[in-house]
Amino acid sequence: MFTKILIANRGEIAIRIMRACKELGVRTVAVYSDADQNALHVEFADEAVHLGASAPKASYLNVDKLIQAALQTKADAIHPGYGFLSENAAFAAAVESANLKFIGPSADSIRAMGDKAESKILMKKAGVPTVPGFEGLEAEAEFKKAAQEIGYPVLIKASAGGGGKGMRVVNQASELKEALDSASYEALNAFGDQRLLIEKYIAEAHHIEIQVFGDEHGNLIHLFERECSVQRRHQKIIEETPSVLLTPELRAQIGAAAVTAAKTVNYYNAGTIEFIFDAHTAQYYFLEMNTRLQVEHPVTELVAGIDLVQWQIKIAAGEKFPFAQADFRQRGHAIECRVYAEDSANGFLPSTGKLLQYIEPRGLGVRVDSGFAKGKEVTHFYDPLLAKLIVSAENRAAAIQKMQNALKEFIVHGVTTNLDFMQTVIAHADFRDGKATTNWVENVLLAKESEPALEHILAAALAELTLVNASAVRSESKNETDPYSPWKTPNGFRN
Amino acid sequence: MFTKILIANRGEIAIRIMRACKELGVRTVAVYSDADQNALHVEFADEAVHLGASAPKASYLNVDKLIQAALQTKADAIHPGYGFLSENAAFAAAVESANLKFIGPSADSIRAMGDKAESKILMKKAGVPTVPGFEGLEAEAEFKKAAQEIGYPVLIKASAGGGGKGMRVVNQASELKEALDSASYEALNAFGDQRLLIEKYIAEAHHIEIQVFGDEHGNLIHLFERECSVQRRHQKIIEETPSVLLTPELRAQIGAAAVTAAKTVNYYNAGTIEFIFDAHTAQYYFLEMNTRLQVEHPVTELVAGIDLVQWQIKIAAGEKFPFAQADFRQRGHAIECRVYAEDSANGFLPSTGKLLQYIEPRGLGVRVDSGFAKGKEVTHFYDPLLAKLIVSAENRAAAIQKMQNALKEFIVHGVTTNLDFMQTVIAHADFRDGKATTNWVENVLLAKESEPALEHILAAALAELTLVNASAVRSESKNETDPYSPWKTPNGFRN
Amino acid sequence: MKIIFNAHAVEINKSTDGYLAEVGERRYRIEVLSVDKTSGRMDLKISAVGAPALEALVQSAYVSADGAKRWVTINGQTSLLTKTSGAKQRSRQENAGGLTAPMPGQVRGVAVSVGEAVKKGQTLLTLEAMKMEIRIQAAYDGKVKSIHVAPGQTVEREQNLIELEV
Amino acid sequence: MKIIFNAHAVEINKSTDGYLAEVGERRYRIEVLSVDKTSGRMDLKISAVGAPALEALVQSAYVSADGAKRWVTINGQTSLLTKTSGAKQRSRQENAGGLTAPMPGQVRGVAVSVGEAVKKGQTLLTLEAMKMEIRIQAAYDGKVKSIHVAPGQTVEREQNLIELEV
Repeated sequence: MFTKILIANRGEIAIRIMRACKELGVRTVAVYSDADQNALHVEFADEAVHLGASAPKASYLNVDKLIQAALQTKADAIHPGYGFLSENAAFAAAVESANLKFIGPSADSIRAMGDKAESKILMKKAGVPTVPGFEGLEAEAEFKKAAQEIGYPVLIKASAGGGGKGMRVVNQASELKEALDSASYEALNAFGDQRLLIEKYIAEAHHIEIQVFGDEHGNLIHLFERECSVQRRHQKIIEETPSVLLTPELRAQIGAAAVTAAKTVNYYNAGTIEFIFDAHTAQYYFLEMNTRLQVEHPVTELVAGIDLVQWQIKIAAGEKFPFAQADFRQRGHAIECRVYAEDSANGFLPSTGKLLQYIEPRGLGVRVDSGFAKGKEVTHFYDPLLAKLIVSAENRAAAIQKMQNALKEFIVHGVTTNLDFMQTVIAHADFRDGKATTNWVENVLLAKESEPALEHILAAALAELTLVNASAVRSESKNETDPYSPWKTPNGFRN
Repeated sequence: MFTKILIANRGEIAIRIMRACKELGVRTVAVYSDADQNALHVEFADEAVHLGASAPKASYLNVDKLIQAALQTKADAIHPGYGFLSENAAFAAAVESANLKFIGPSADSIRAMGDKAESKILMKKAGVPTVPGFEGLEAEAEFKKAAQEIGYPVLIKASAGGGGKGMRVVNQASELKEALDSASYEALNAFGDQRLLIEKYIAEAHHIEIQVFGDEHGNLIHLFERECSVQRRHQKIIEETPSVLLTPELRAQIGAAAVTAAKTVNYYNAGTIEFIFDAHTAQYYFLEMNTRLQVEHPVTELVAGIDLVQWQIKIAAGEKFPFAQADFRQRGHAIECRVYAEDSANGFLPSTGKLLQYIEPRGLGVRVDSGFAKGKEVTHFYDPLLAKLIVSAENRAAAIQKMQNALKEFIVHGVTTNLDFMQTVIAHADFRDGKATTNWVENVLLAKESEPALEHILAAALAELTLVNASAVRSESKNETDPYSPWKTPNGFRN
Repeated sequence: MKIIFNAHAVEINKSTDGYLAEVGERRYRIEVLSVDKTSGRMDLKISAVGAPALEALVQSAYVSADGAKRWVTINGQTSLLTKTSGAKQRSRQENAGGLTAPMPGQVRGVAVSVGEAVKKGQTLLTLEAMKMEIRIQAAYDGKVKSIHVAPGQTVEREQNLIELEV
Repeated sequence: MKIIFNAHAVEINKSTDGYLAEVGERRYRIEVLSVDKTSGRMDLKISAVGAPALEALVQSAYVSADGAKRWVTINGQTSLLTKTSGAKQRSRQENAGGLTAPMPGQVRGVAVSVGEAVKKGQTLLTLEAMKMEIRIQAAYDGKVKSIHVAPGQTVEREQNLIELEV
């Protein structure tokens, strides 16, 4: 086992990984940027190294500084978390070159799955279902012919892409040229690579993904599915497992396809095969592989009964994964809501500020993976994810009810969050019926700015008298020791 | 389903039950004594009724006031929790007489299992193994003859007893008379009933209990064992499941014995059959039945995958329990530590005070069922239980490691707790090896008062400069808005 | 005591058995069960004066203050109110055309200069926050009157970025 | 600045790169990485002066104050320290004989009266707290000199209950 691991990430996932380290008796090194000097993940680590300025390029994306920090603190491994450099093959290779262990798959696996077009070709060869379409086309005429063969509507996608950039839905031939031009321009700008691929557009698509896990000794199994169809701005906000769309037979089939996909690139450690699922035809198509731990890994942990992060570390340290496919079965139902600092009624735009209040829900089956606490600052430099609220219960109905209560119990003041919005989503008949497709939020559920309720106005008014301007109370208590606060001086001082 | 439930209890269990109610869409009524006016369970409820003075007799044990409170708030059921009136057959009967539903077994079941001697006779008849011994003896000579037959050492126990009162270990015939005299005197004082029973004394005893659960339609199954051998003052402090002492065959046997025991008294709702387990002979003996939810029910919930309190409520509302024995299997390992406000180094005597700091551990597999929060007062009127820290993991070793970390993360200032002591227990080789018997803590592990470590003294000294007496900072910040606290006036004001 | 939040004026005063509040023509009785300054939590019973007495449930309100801002959460619903002097608030509509920042963030680039003629829909500058890029576009044909920000600069939500004139 | 906790005197002063503390004949350098008054948390690096430089790990200390009492938790170990003037503390041993309360609680009953002769081991009064009953017994043969509490009264830990004289 490692003696010390550097976590090349921030926020909730850095803390999640550090907990796993502590439980394995491994010491932890945090890294931080200027903006994160007082961040929770820095407090949580055994030691912390400052990387640089707040912009990711100067800190969390700076390969040299990260490796330097690991060497300097005598760490023997680096866990990349998700995002940032987690799917960067060059980073994985650089880590290994520095005689450090990269906690994740091999650089070759990352590279093989990193390109949408190339990975799709690989999967076709391996017999994994892919969306009907073509890769490697260049001329407009080629695309036109392909589109006709596939049948409209078609989807144009950046080969190197992600996050919806360079992606266009084309409904008829007359729209094709403009779509190709603008998509390749956007792809070039975003990824430095203008290659495009074309495929059938699946309108009522569900996003279903399979967690795979393997060791470096050739063992690899899947840990069932996650349904992640509830998205906004092409980003997941709610994930769950099991999916109501899968029968046991379909689950076994798609699971086997995921294992095949992963084995094709000699995959080890934690990974996820994403599929597009067409609920009308019950067809599934390989979309891409995420060659890292996913944000939504907790729902799998709760339903499959495994600590994925601990196993990531153990596998990286050379241990065998001792389980066979038959050792796992799904128990109960788990749902994750991503608590974002964003204004759902204002186009889901980010919200920043200091957390004036932060109270997490608790109780049986309620898990909060959080990167923040009261008094911490949410800045505009990074992802708006404050925390992940994950619930598990005996079945889906009970999990929905538990999530509804937990969302209500979660109190965040100082930034606008999507906590209210997610209550609406969770309570919606479409969600309950498993009908939410990947464009459902933006098509059906756009939140509107609402007038504050009467009791909110009354409570605020009352607070002026009881909390803010209670001058009699204030002068009375002025020289008393405050019984609730450990220290008499105002808070917020930092040495 | 009920529309409103009154919870006739306080602290963590009241909140645990209220969460279950909220998840079932049932409204909740808290009750409270003078001392509990600001208690967390009062804040957590939809409404709250004041019962009376702080002494339990005037409040939480006052049958009339409780039923009056339920009628007045139009509740349709009462959940008794554990302790207080939960195993009081007269209370259960009075609740039903008032046309309210008692969420628990029938008054008859409670009565039948309430007397140690009578329940033992019942169990013998039903073929459930009991400790070799005799009930219903009166004359000293009868006891003497019985003791010879059983073989010394023997145990004298109050028939109506509990909590170690009226209990004596007798090693030889010459000690018998004095033991009988003092035990019957103590039993008379404590329970108003001087009857005694005599049985074989099992020196190296483990406490293993089986959770049973049934509905009012005749379905009843068990949900596996809990090992609760780590005790002090005859009170459990650590419970876990599975027990390392049971083989699958033994588990099935003892589970079946528990189901037989419960069915003998037509049991429904949640109940627990306690057994004495002799690790040398692998023999198990019926000890008593707890006709209520147990403090340690969470470990069963985590390993069996069931919400016992929700099912208690659903069963009481008339629902069928839809599961068969084969539907459940144990997954992983769970451990509970009872966090008590007590001084382990001072004979485990209670500690009281206001909670100056209270930070709970978090993370995957960490559950805290708590009755307290920062600023709340721990009074001498009730049980010293602050919270239950429950962890679950893939196996026992991982659960122990997780508990060790969670205990370290749990910070309580203002009262002395057993958090430090439990770290010693959990780390002890005897505990790791499953060798802790019911008298292990008092025989092996008595905590000693230790000198504060150097870094504690240095940190306290430093705090005088940075936190307490940082006068420069204080005056500087005097007129600033405190960025961490929502209001400018001192805390602690109550309207 | 008169307090105005957003456009809502509340007259609130202590009464014998709690507080009496007036909003518009309606009056409400508020019973305060507890106030906890540590958490900013108040347990309240609110009932309309004159209305038949309902079974008043306790509502737990969490309130946080930050300058004139008030964050209020009741039963899982959170509102952000702004305490005002009562003068008519500048409506967000008046700033349509995207000339103020729709989110806090950093100015990535400024694509125009003062005096430059711009077309409706033309990108004037780009903002970035939390991995999101937003283009601030001209709402009408016109000329850049002034530019208030520079690339790299951090801006607050609704901060003025650029002024156009027709 | 000299501070005394229990029987431990600490001389602590700000130095150029943190703080310098003296306990007995040993000296320690303390680097303060952060102080958070909300939680009473300090992140520290402590190293012995003169000792070879170790790989100093950050220790997180939570400190709470209540009058002269200081609660300190570091790495899951909690100490209760009492800030004193430095005068020799009254040892708990001096009160052996059970004449002070071993725990906070309520006086259940007083079994003796002033002037009464008592035997060693005789129960003088009973205390109750959190479902526990404790009997306060005479540590030696003697006479009740004074009784400071009455049944029903709440007492603090180490509060005087009864005085005996030989």
